[in-house]
Amino acid sequence: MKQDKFKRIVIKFGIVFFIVMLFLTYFSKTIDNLLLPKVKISDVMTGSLSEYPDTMHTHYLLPLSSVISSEEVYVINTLENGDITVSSVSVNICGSDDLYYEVTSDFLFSDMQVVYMTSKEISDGDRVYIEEGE
Amino acid sequence: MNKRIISVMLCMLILTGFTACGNSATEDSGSKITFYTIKNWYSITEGSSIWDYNKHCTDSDKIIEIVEFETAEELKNKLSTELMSGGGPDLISADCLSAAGISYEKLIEQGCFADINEIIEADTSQDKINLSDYNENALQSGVINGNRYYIPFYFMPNFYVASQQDLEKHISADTKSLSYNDLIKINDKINEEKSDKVITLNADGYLWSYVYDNVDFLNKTYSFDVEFSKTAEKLKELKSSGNEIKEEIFNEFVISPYQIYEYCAEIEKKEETARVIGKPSINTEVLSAQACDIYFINKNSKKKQEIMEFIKFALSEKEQNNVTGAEIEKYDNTTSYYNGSYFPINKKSYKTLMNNAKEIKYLDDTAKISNKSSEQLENMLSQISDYQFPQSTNYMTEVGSELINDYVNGKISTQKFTDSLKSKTKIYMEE
Amino acid sequence: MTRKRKDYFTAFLFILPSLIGIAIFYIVPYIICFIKSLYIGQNFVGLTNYIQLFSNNTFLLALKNTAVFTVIAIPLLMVISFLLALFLNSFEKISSFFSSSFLIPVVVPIASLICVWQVVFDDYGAVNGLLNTLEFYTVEFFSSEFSMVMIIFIYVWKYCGFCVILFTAGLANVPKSLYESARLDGANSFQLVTKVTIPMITPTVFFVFLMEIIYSFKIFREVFALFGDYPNENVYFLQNFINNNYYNLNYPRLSSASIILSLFIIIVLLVFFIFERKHSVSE
Amino acid sequence: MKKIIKYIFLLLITAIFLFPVVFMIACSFMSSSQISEMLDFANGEYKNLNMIPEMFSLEQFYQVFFRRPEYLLKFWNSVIVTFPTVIGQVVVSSLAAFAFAKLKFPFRDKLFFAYIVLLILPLQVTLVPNYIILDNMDLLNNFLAIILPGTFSAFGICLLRQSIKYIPDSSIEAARIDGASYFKIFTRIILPQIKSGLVTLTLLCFIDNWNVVEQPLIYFDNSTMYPLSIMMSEIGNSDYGIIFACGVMFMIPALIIYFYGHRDIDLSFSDSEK
Repeated sequence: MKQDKFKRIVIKFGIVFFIVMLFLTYFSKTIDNLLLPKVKISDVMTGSLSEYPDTMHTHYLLPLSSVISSEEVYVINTLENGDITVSSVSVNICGSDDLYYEVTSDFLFSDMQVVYMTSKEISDGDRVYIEEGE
Repeated sequence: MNKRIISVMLCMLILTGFTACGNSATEDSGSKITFYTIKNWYSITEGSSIWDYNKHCTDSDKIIEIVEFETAEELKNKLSTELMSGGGPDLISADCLSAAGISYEKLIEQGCFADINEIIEADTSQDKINLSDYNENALQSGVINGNRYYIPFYFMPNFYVASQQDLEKHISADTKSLSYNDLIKINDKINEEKSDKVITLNADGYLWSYVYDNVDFLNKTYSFDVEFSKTAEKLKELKSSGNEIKEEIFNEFVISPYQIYEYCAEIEKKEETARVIGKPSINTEVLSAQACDIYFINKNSKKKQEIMEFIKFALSEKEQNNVTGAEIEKYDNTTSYYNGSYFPINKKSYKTLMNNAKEIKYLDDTAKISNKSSEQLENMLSQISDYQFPQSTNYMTEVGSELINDYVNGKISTQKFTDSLKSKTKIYMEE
Repeated sequence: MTRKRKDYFTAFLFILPSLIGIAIFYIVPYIICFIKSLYIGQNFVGLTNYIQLFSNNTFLLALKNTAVFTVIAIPLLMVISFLLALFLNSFEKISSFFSSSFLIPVVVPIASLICVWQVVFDDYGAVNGLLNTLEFYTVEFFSSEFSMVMIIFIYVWKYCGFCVILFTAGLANVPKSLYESARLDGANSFQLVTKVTIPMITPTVFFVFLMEIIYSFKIFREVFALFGDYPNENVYFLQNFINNNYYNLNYPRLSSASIILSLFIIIVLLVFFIFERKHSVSE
Repeated sequence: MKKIIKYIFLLLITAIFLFPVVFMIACSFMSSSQISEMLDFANGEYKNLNMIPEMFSLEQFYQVFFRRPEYLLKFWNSVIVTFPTVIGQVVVSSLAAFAFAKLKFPFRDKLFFAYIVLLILPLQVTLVPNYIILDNMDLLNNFLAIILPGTFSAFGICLLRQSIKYIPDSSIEAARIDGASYFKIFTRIILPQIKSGLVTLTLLCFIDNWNVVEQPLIYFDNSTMYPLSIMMSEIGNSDYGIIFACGVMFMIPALIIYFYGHRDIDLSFSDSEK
């Protein structure tokens, strides 16, 4: 009668709840990373395209696709709780060829990594998921 | 029906079997001295007495075995349960206790710690500790109702350094130590004159130390009288006006003689006379200092003599010279923390430290300290009679901090602030 | 073996598992605690701990507050849940949703409840907002005598559901015939309740009372969460005293205070046991 | 007319009881910024109990499930701690309660009185001695350190004794006459009749052990073994943003048991079999 039907529903709901929790425990990290924008990164290389580089400030070579809106680049930084976020750094371009831009910037350092390809629109301070491999 | 009961029993057994094989065997502590602390807490990091002792120790089973805990909460629970059930670590440091939120004055009251005098008498080795070659007043701070519970390794004087020109307008020349009212007077004058100077940047720290000074934890007295609430009200408004970076009158970050002389050299460079003065306190007649690097010995520890080796090492002239940087040739204020901090208890190294501090040059080897300032400091140091416990006990975190925050944010009135301070302190004291 | 002896043996067998467990985890600790309360450190001091305790006015304050809470909250909860049970009983057909919805408060986790109570009872909370619109002065629930009122409200709110269910069950056991006979000789509804219902449900009353005492010690999780270790003085309970001494590692004082607390309970229970024995119909 | 007033009064009372739960569930759908704004009391103006989220968002649940994986890990710690305790307590208590209620043996009432006193003892009393005992049994840092004391608590016995008492002695005597052993009586007659009492005990015992805080803090060393309830109290004073979502998730298992047996709970203490 009505009472038993209700009890059976509750038991089913209980079992489903525990299975969902098990599933979530197992997959929570992967789901979290799936939801994040996937980015590809490359290390910042110092160097210059022209033969006689001006030694006043260091020149960096960045992949063409990494420079967005003509003077902004996204750089990776990892917070202490392990989250990986991007922050925008302003650069001024002083030359380019078909592969690289030659830029100078006082916020850029050679041990940084720059984002050159992203699956979704990213803005300053967003969390991202770094995809390995070229 | 029976089947269900048996099946329930079975699954109980399986579960117990599954959990019982969990990792549990804590290996027995053997002969090493045990010491509990929080992960990379400064009392075990590079340059601390324990670190030096472990490096100095030749045979390996004499070193201090450090057990690190993830959070203060874990340390607190482990420490309190073990101490109460008669176990616990052999060596217990005061700052670990205050980090864990256990007030050591209550532990002392219950006799959890061993009396060091007894251990010294029982010590038969020839390099027995001779208490007379250490600063008597400082040692006296460790003696509580007749028992010596700790020997402080170092102390920090409660001094400020300021230029006489700033102070003479407000305070007479012969006041040895500031009172809270002096502080308020100076602050009011500064605001009137719109001068670009400010007492100190963390002005709301004074309310904390004022509340703390009004409570005497050992003989359980406290006085939150009408005078207290008047001063507390003014101290509340002491916030530094505006947030532009202003120059501080008082340099309060005073840990070693080198730092004091560095400040004096800076003042003397501006052709002003430097003045060393006691920090604001209730009883302005007495100059005080803070005993630091305090270690207690667990009463039920079976390794008391081994711990004495550690204490002898920490009090030895070589170690005290090394920590206080008594023999450094050049003072560099960026690395002052490692090769020149605290004042030593050991009389010999105290002498070498003070002489060395007089000789060497400051402000990147450009200025020597004037005799007038060095005599002034040495005279003040000799007058220190009250060596206090380090500031933080459980009282401030449990009772004081919440009330002060509400008071400073204006959530409660002064009357309510003093009343609840009185009632909560009464409960805390008599518990 | 005589049949009686065999009965004792089987009864003993039934009790055995719980007896062993209770012995290891409750009786032995209680004895250790009692022994420890006679010692300070390693030396036997006899009753000095207890004498010291009674001269310590924080302990007396705590005892007073606990007594005030027990004397007010437990009968109040008893009366409210009894009236609610009667009220529910007066409905002929009632969906079980209502009677069991009272049990929901027990299920709610404490951590989120604390936020709810803060929103309701804080100096700037909803209640004070209401009071202000009606021009009353704001009631400081967190730092005045009203904090006791607040705790009693939380206690009643949380455990009323369970007591109502116990009482409805007790009321259901009262045979209908008694009501008819009482109504026949002209008892109005009030006399009906006092003369018939109350005497019939004394065993339930005792059980509800027992449950209320057990739960009155569980309420302290909320008190700690709301007020912290050092509440203002009119809400400083014996549990706070014991807990703070636990953190001050003062085991002699902690154990002697707990022994006195358990004596306090034993006396109250004894009174009720005798009361129940005298009045109980069955048995 | 009188009937309507009664119903209104009933609705009012149910509202008072259900308000915190509903408020909590409503808040768990609010954005965490709205929550922290609601819970900060320094800005002076009075709080109203609006339950309508400005911006309905599952942000809190997203935070709880995907940004803090340790929440889920600790959920399973709680399950490991609570389920054996509840099963153990039901089994042990039903056996003992049957003996206390129906079987005659010397010192029965005195022993039961002792059980009740031990049950009401404040936790701090037994915490330190238990620590010593568990240390000797080498059970520290092991889930059993909480399961065993929980299983043998006297709470279940005193609850089930009450519901067993309502079973008429006649049925037991009858079974006794035709030679059934006490164990058979227990399993055949007693257990089916106190099914609702067992459900009530399961619910109450589950809630008690699901919210356990003090014991794990003392008996466990590493924090990876801590159950969910400790994390709940930590969340309480750290980030308010997800407190309500955590609360709702924390409550669901208990609600499942409650909804399963809420009809039984009503009958658990009465003998009339509806």
